Amino acid sequence: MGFRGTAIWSAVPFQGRGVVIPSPLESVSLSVVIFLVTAAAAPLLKSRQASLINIAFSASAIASVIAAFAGFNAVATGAVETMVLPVGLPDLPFYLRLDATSGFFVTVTAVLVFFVSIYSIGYLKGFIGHPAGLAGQRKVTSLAVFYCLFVAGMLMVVLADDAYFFMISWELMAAASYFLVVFEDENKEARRAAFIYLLIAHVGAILILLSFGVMAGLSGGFENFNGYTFSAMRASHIPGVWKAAAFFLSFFGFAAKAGVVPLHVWLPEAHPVAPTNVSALMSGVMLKVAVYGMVRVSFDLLHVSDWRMGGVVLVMGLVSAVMGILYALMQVDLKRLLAYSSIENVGIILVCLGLAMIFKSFDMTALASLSLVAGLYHITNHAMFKGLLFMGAGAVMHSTHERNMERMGGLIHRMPQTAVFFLVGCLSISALPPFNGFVSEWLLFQAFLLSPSFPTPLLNLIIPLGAALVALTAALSARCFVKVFGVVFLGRWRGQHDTTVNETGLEMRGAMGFAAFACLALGLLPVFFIGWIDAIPRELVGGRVSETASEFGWLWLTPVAAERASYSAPVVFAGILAVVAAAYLLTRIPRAGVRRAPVWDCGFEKITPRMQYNSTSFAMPLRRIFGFLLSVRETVRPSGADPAFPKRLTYRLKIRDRIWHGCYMPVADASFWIARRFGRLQHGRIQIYLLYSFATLILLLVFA
Amino acid sequence: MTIQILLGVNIIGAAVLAFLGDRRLAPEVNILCSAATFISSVFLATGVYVNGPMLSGGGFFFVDSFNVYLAVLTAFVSMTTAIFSRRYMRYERRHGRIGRAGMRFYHAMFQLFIFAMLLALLTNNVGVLWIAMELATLSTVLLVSLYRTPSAVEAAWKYFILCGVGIAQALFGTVLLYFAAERVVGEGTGALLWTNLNAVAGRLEPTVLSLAFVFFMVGYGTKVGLVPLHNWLPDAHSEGPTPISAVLSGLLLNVALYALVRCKVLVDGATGSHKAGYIMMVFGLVSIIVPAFSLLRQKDIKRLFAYSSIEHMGIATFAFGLGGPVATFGALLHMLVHSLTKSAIFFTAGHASQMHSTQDMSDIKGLIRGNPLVGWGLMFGVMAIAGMPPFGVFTSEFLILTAAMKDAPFLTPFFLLGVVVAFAALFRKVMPMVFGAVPGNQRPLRPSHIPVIVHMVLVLILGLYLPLFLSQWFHMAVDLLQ
Amino acid sequence: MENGFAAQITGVLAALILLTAFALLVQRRIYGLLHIFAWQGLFLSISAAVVGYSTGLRHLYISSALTLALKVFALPYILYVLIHRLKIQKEVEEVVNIPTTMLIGIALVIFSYHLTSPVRELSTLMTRSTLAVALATVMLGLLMMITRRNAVTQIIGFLSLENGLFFAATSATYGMPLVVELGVALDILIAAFIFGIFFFQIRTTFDSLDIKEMEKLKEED
Amino acid sequence: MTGQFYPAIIEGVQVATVLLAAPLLVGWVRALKCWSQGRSTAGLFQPYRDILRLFSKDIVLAENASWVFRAAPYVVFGATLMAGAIIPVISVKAPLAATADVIALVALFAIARFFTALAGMDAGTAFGGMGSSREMMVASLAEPALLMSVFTVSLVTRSTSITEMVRVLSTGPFVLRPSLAFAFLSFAIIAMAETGRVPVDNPSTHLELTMIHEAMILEYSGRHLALMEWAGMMKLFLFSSLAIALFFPWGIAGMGGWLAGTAGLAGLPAAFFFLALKLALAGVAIVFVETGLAKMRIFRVPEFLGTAFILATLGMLSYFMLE
Repeated sequence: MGFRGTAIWSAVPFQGRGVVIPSPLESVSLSVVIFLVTAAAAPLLKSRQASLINIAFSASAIASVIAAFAGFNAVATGAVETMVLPVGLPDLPFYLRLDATSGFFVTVTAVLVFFVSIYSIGYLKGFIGHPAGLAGQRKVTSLAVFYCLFVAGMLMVVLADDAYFFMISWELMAAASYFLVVFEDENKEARRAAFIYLLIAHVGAILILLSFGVMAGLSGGFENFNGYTFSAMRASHIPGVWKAAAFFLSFFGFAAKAGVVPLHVWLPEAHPVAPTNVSALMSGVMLKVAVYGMVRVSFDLLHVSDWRMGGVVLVMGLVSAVMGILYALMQVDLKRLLAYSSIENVGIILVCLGLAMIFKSFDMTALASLSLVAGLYHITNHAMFKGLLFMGAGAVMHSTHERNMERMGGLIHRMPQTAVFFLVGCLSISALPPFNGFVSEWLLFQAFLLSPSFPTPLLNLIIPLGAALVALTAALSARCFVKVFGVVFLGRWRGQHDTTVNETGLEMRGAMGFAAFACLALGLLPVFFIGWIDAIPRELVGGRVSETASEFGWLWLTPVAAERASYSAPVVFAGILAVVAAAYLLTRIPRAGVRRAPVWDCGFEKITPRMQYNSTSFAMPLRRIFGFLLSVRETVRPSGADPAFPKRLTYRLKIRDRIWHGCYMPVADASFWIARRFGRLQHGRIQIYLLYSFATLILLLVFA
Repeated sequence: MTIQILLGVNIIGAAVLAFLGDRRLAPEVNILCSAATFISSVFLATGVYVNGPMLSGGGFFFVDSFNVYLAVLTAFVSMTTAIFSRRYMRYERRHGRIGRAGMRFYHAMFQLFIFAMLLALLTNNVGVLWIAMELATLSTVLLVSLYRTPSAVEAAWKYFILCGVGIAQALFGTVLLYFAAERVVGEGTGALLWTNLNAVAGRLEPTVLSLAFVFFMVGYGTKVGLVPLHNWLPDAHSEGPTPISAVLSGLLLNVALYALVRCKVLVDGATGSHKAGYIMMVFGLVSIIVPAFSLLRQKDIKRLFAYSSIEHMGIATFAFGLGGPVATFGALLHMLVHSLTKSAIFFTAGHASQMHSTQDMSDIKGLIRGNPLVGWGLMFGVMAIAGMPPFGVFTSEFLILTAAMKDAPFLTPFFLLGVVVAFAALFRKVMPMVFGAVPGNQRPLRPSHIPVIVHMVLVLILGLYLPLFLSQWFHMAVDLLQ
Repeated sequence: MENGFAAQITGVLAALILLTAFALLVQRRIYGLLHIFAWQGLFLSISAAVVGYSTGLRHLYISSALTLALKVFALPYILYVLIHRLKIQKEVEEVVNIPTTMLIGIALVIFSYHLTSPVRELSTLMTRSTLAVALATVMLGLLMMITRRNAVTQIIGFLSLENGLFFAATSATYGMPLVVELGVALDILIAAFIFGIFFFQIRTTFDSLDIKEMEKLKEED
Repeated sequence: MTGQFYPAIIEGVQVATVLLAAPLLVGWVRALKCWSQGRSTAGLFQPYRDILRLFSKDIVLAENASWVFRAAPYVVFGATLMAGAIIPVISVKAPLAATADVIALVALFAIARFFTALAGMDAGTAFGGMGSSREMMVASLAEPALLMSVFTVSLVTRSTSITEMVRVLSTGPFVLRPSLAFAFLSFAIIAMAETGRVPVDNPSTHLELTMIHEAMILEYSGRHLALMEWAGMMKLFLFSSLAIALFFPWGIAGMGGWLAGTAGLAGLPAAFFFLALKLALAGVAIVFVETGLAKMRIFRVPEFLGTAFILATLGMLSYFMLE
């Protein structure tokens, strides 16, 4: 009952040089306040949409810069700051805490929000300036409001240090993103997607809440509200069974939000229908906030110490990774594809976390911190390249008004800069050096390979298999993004109508450029990054990677020891560049000419763009191979008098999510069945109702 | 003295309004009376806050932290409902759904109903409590059938019979309670006063009291709308005029639950066991699950929210049954926020059905575009009632669920099932109504803003910040109910 | 009059009340129901007076008088007038056939006896054994409401249920405090008034008082 | 004095070897094949002549080709050569070997493939797309199998750095390891697939519909084609060298073993000798397989590669279970 109505500001003074600089936590709070104020003020500019967009998103960009710097400092210093706000329940005010872990997530979130906010300025102008007809002119007020609330919610989740504030922020994030998903509300598909999203998010939230219930009940008891603070949970020792209960409740709760298979079904529905800047944020950072929850609960609050928990996380991660990328390969909707790919990447992150838990449970802190660092690295990377890819997809949609890849093609000629940025995204997500995706995957493989034999035979079987599946996932994702880039940007335009497709505006290109640059920088300078996040593994698993990682200077990444493994992205990059330059110059010497000619048509002279390989045909071999995992229905129906010489062929392909039909539809059907049964209880006859009341009375009298 | 004024205003108001009838200023007078009630209830609350629990009227009235907040809530919601009904009922009158007599009757009975509820809350006498509850039923029965449509008459008849029978059981329970108390306290009015009964609860005969509790449970449980005694509730809510649905859902259920909880405290004191709590938990759980599934099948907008009320009363009942400081705190808060939210929802639902001249949800569409206040009001109301933060309902459900996880972990899956199904059902039904383009059958309407906005803002505030006085009352009430 | 004798009289009256309760279950004709109901009220009134006399509690006389006025004269008369004016069918239809109803009724009586037996042990009042009868009357009233289809018969069932409650109040506890008694009486009066209005409303809306018409509001398809 | 330049010299020699010897290996394989089939050969040096001729030819670009198409040959060539600088072909003392371990090596090949596949799609023909699709299918199965098989070796050697793996394997006591046997079998299968040899692909086919790799580079001509072809030859050379390094490392210079113990330049001649010997044998093995097997139907390839994947995983499992 200590903090009745008064704020206690116990901020650690930041090392300011002379001038008073707000501490990181204060800065992040300031940024949250800016977001909230922007959200509140946005409706005032309702009638002036253009200035609304400029002001609201500039404010978001500024706020995110503040948050990013603060988060960066918090991670770099590794200091822990706390704050208590005088709101909430009187005995349970809002506790805020910024440590290295939350600082890291603040930074990742804020950086991507910064990019996306800049992008949004250009992107949303398309909504208001657009001639009615294609997308229709529409007000973006609600989008601006909920965008700011959404970001504020994410930052608050990361800052929260008690169960109540955490849940409020968590659901604020969910609710705001729900409204963003349903932004195009006249679209039935959008409503359906938003509904599924909100429902699964809410189920997840309740599971998390129950997990907090377990932890709070066992740490502080329910004689008062003190048990709800994270510090109480952190300090308490929870007995085995309850610990497992709390862990699994929270894990599945967060997994629902992170889009882990089989709780992923909302994700490929919600991402495509949301405005693209929102999908970029949802995919890029919202899923990471869910991962943050897992990290916070399992490493920090529960001190997970049973390898089986890590094993479950690992296996779920593997399943998500493989299923996610397989489904991604089958998609023709660009944003849906990216959404499935997010499922895959979350899977990889979970694999890292699962490994970290397993290592930690066997007290192998060095390896645990290596896997954790791999996971955190991948979180950052995925935020950057998935944000970039979504922004690129948005740019493409913005110009072509198409989501279906089967009607795109050859955009590299019309949108050259976007194509370059998108290519960088594709290279990064395909884990190709020297871009960032490769570094995290490399670290993960190191963690897998350096794993010594565990005392449990089961783990010894799972670990190699896991490595194999991660390798498969990486290869498939390269394939997937060859398809995306090839079909969308290369080849010739497949569209029905010949639209004038132009390069997008400066803001959008700028944002994509920033993100692409971030991808490259993260890929080239991993040592700095690992040094920066050094405090997190120390805080969570009690080990560190940075010392060995930077043993040979910034150029060489040696996570464990030089003789175990080393990787130098700058040298690889420079080497390839040098060879390319040399080859380019040397091959010029013979001075051979260049001329253009029609493509080789094999003697068939009526080649049309529709004969190009498209997304569906590109994915066909894999549909054959992995078809048993998916639910594929493929029919070819010839029409015409003679079946041997059909006039036209109708090809129909339907790929459905097995999990949706196997797990979700039965539940929905069962609910309606039960509802019908319950409905039958209510006959409408008053005698029956009286009988119920009579029977209840008798029953109670008999048993009570 | 405040209490007498508080109750007197309503009685006089009822008389004046019966006299005024359908005159021009009748709605304003109605608002005025309710506002006066509210102001005096605030005075009463301040008094209680400063001086602690008080007895008044020669021990006839008793105000403590448990009932004072409910009294203020009742007065407050009745005031906002009166404000809402000004525009709403005028619209109904203009469109010929009710006549002159109907208006006269509506206003008079509204005040009488508020009087009955305040009396039930403030009285110290178990018998008078019963009388007030019965009066509350009787005053609203004919309001439910105000439109005189066949379904309205049917709904009112069911309401009358089922609640009449239910409340009769409660009277039997009261008799049994008196029977037990008389032997300890002595004959006369004293044996029916809470204050006396609480003091001697430990000495009351346990067998009699557990028998009495069964009758209280069935009796007041019917009025709370607990499954399977709930069958009157959806009918009455959907067929009556919206202001009446709002106060039935927002206030009457609370008052009935209040009566039940008061009885439970006595029974717990006498038996020394947690049996009453278990009974309430079972009733609560069943009342969470069954209506949650029923929500899936609703077609009528007001019926939908009536079922949601049952569900929420189930949650509160469950929490009271669970006991323990956090759960009880949560239950008290839940009664407060549910009543604010649900009445706001009924306000918007009423306007929505006026805009489309139907209560059939499949014909209601495009509310946000058609009328942002109604649309967003309904949307946020549903979010709040479905338990999304940062609204107050979440706060209470948060406390209740976490406490349940500790004390009754094996019941939480059922709880969870109900809450999730209800959530899904509500959004499934509401999303097509609020979103989308404006349909052709929609008529423009000037909604009554203030009540909706005020309620939603309060619920929002309660989700983020619980005022000190309120939490102190809750803590005191929790101590009282332990 | 000594207590023993009063107790005997109360016992006899209790038996008569139980009998009338059964008679209400059995009776097919609507006027017959009214008569039986009036008789039940009369027994109730007498028993209140007897208890009042033997214990010297004055307010029981008031209760007794109220019962006499309301339940023996006013309510049967109002109902009679309504039935007459609304031209209600004279035969009563029941949902369950009468022998079955009787059997259930007897089971209920045994159940009530069983339930109240621990209470009876406790009681020192002379009327202690009547609590079982009161409870049985309440339950039989409820049973009657469940088994009848007509609005009027349901109301009679309801009123007989109230009689049982009143009997419990007077016999088990020597009457509730006066405020409560008066309040209850007032409520019953208002209720009677309301069901009067209802009969007219139902009649004008549905052209009959058969509550079969009123089964439209339901959840079943 | 000059000792500090040794590494640079070794690196230079190695890169030059990869560049220059790769066509020779291809020529050797082709010649062997002809001999085995009783045909007359074009000589061991025909690949050099091909490449040189292509360099001097004009380029015919597809109308629709973008810069991706034109950049791809250079990137492919660069990535492959970079790989050549990393694999210890003749010596483990090459300084660039530390820039990338075996995982990064696989990724370097992946870059080359990524760009080839993109280039295949750039022209906008059905063949190019088909080639890319098939190539990526093969790769997406081969790449994980490849990783698994090298992982087995790295589990044995407790390192992913190739030089370290070579050092451990060749200096340690000779132990018969079932895991390495599995890994080698798997590696062999994958190498066939990755380098586009029969039974997965036929490098000398002229029927578009059966092509995989060739279909992708169908539109290339002139120096672009030369670079692509050269990179392909280097790839064969490098996979052979990698197999040698991982499974038969004896004789590679610079690790102080009994064969080529000298650390400096002195060890190189012996290393060259051993390399030539082993590559010649590898060529014989390739020809044996290619003449003995027919090209598979495209949808049999997954089964073939699946076998490799299973073998590699078995190798890993057997490491944990048996060793």
